[in-house]
Amino acid sequence: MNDLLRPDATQQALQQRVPGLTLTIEGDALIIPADRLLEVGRFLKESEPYRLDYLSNLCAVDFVVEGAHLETVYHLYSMEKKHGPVVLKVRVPRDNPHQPSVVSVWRGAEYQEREAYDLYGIIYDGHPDLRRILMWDGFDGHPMRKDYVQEDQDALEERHA
Amino acid sequence: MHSRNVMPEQALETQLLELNIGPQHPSTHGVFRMEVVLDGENVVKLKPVMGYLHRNHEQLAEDMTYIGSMPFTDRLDYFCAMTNNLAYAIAVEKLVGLDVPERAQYIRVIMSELTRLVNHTAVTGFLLNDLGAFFTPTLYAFREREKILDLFEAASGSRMMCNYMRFGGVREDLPDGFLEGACEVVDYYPKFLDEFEKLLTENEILRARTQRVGILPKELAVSASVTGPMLRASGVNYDIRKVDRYSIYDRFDFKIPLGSIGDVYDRYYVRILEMRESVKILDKVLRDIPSGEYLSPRGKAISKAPRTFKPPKGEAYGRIESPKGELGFYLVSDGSVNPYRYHVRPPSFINLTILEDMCLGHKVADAVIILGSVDIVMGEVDR
Amino acid sequence: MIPGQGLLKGLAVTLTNFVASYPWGQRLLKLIGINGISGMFTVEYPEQQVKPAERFRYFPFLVYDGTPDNLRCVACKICEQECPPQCIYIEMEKDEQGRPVKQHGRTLPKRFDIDVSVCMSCRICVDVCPFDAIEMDNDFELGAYDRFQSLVFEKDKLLKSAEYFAQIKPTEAAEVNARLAAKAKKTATDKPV
Amino acid sequence: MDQLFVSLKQQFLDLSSRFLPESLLPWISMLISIAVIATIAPIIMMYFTWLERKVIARMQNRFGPNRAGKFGLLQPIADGIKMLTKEDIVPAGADRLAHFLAPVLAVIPALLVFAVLPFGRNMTAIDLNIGLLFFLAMSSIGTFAVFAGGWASRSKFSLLGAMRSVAQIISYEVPMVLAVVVVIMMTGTLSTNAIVEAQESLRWFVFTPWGFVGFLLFFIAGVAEVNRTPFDLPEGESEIVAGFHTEYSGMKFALFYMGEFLGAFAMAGLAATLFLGGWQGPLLPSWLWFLLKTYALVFVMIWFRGTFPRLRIDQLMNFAWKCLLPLSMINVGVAGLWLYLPAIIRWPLAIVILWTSAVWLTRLALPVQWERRTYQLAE
Repeated sequence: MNDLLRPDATQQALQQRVPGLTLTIEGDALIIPADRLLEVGRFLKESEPYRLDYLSNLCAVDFVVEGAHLETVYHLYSMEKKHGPVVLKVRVPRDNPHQPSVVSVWRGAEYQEREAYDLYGIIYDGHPDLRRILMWDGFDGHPMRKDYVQEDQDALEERHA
Repeated sequence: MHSRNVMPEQALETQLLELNIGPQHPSTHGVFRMEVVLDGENVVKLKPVMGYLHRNHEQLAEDMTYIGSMPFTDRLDYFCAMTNNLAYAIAVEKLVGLDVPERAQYIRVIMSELTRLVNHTAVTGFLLNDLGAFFTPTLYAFREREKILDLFEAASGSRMMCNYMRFGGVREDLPDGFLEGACEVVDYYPKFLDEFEKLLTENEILRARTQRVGILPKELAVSASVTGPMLRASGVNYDIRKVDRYSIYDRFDFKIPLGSIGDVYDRYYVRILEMRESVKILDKVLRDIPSGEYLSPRGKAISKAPRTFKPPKGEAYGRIESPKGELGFYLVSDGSVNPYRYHVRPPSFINLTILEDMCLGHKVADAVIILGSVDIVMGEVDR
Repeated sequence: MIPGQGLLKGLAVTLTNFVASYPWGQRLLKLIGINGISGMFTVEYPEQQVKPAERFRYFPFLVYDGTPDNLRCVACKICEQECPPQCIYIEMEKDEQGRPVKQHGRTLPKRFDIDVSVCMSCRICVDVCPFDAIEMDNDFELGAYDRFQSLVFEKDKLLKSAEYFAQIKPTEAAEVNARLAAKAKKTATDKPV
Repeated sequence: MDQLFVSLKQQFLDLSSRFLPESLLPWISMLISIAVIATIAPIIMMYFTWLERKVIARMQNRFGPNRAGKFGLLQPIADGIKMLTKEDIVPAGADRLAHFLAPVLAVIPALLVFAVLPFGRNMTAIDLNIGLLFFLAMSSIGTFAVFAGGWASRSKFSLLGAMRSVAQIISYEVPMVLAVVVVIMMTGTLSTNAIVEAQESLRWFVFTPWGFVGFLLFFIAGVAEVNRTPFDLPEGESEIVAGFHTEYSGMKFALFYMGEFLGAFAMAGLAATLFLGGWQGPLLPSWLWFLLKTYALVFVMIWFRGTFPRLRIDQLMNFAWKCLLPLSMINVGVAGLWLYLPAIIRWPLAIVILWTSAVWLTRLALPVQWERRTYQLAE
């Protein structure tokens, strides 16, 4: 990872260039306030030293212990500069998981956001077509959330029960 | 976004035809469905529907030890079990900071390049099936694939569900005679490719069907996170083997073939050229492979007792260039024996994002071959 | 440029493969200097059989030494715990008081079932077994008409001798035997203390 | 040997004339012909399928059917039994009558065209003086069956297949008929038998420039007419499942199949008759020559299927209207010139005209194929 993309360097650059933004660093990731995500995304995609034009991975994580929240993780790379990653995280509360969609910045988020919505129930505002993608339409609940109760079907155990 | 004029001028009032291509259809490569709206034979709308093979792989992994998920990664993209194993192993190694012995690195490169050959020949064969060729290219491809699968069987004990990589190396050392067998296969491979190309590349019907069909512009490809041969067919020079230089790919001299237009023909031909480059890598790696450990002592301990393996709290994203594109594993560890979060970044799933953009304005028959050229495997798309 | 040149080339490829599929065709092609066309590739399965690779793995079995009651398994349940698709079911042999019964100086399973329609042949049970008691078989002709009667292998069906193991997987068996011998020696030397 | 079947029939007729009045004999003769054709046709169809599976398998390094009987020779019979015993499914909402009639309609014209095929010397069932016209008329009736079947199934895939089929068959009819015109110009007759007789002692039409081009045009258009690869769009299995016969099962499906394979066989037979000298040939008996030539063309059809991908509907149309049709018209013109020019001039002239027009027309009809691509090998 080059110096430019180190979390602290990115944090400083972002705080200078995007007015009124405060970021925290956690590990290698930058925590972005949900309402500033699009600004940050556009800046990272378009500004010259970064040019992070490629959203490699978008996924959601459900944290239930210590400050329960849902988190969306973005791994950004640049195909033009061939560098990366810059890791962004957006945290939303579990009971009202709304955050902006980044489809307008990176088209590649379209299906990945649909998947995160389907499995975790995070609602990405501004997504062109936010429907379930892997589970069927009438499915109830979001199966990857930690509090989702799984059905337990172990054929062998049942036979021996 | 859609450059083509999708509605032709109409003198008569006509009705649009809604058609479900799939989930049971010969050319949807498994249980995949395309909801298509047709004007005559022209596609005016196309919505992919998936999830028929969904088994919540990611959640299964959360209830399992780290090693326990390894055989399940085989079943993601069941054509490329070896690269799936490799991507997962690399992600875990990144999470924990494990070293991989020299010989194991070489074995990993051998296996991933052989997998690339397997995948690219097979997908080219299937593409030709979608084009209406009656199985001849597919079976020629399968003939060669079979020889490589025999090698996989010799090394790992299974032809497709290899479960071969381990954290810190590979599960077993290469058996006697493997390198000789591999050399034989690799030496013959260019001859096979010549035959294959003679059958296909200049074929006028193939050219008429594939050229200027399903064009994916460079900008859209980058923005839509398209990866793999599809991206390179659109002319973007991005290959993770070169960019990340994971494993020991920086030691080999190979080129990245790039297309110019990004249509189905380019995707077909980029794959052929990629196979030729893979053969070059294999030539070298089979000659240079050193002797030594195939699995680090730590790795051996992990395989022997999976429940002693508790990665420290943290997260890691490991990615490789699988034959279909960027295959990534995102792992979050909470310090227990099970991963807290285990996410797969499936290349063929994300490559489907722009399926509609490529198909609009073309005929139904084109939609089928465009889908074929995306190279999807439902095990990976639906997980 | 001949119209249809590419088509003619393709036709030539299929025709050479057609001719090469006959023995006389192979000779003919050699005569006119075309080599390396593979010809027939099919293995006619029930009559001809490809010998599986030595490491070929299908379903697991339990190894015993000498007589079937002398099995290596001690019902420690590690494999049951580690099996990714959870297809192993083990119960330890216990007496009325619930104490483990010992035979040949070790505990033994009362039940050992493997649901082979769930098993995915990953070989993790073999990797984790500390006693080398479970190994992979390579018998794959197991077609059956019912699910639970024929495809849940119970202990009796799983028991196979160490000789059988040595016969199907000579290299691996030699390694295992060496390891066991070393272990036995170690316990033998440890015991007097 | 040559007249084996003819004399067999004659002897049978002689035998029956002892018991039956003279006036019935022509009817009996006809009945014999019908019976023979009706028996031979299914056998031809069955072994066509067998041959196709064997040949394609061999092209793909496989054995093909080899379990039922020696070389799998009983396979078609097993298939036949399978087809007969399968459940006959009619989709809900289908037009039952049309759904039932379509397969029948597919087979009958395919059988009828056999009446005018000259299988050997004196072996034409009816030597109609408009035999060729009859053949072309009958073979295009098959379109009705395809369309009726596709429409009656009430399935979208079937309907798409049916629409494609109608468009395709009507388009390819035109160049096919025009390709035949040259033969009629040279022989001045529509009788298939007379056409064969005109090609005596190796003066097969295919050995002339116009005949060669006519043969290619006729064969290509014929392949399209009988829906075979690379023109098998009406049933293009990778796109529209099975096209017009998606919703057919059991015997009805088998009848469609039969109609198609008989059509293909008849088309090969007619191409052999018109351009390859029919039953003419040295040494071997005439019917064997006919079968040899026909099966050679059948082999080519199978070979195509083993090699080629399929065209797209618009390319198919382009190819018919922009390439085959003008070329066949030019060919008619060339044939006209041929009749009036001395031999020294007409050979080079015909070759030059036909060659240049063929090259240019294919270039116009399929413009993309000439595009050259460069691939960068980047670091």
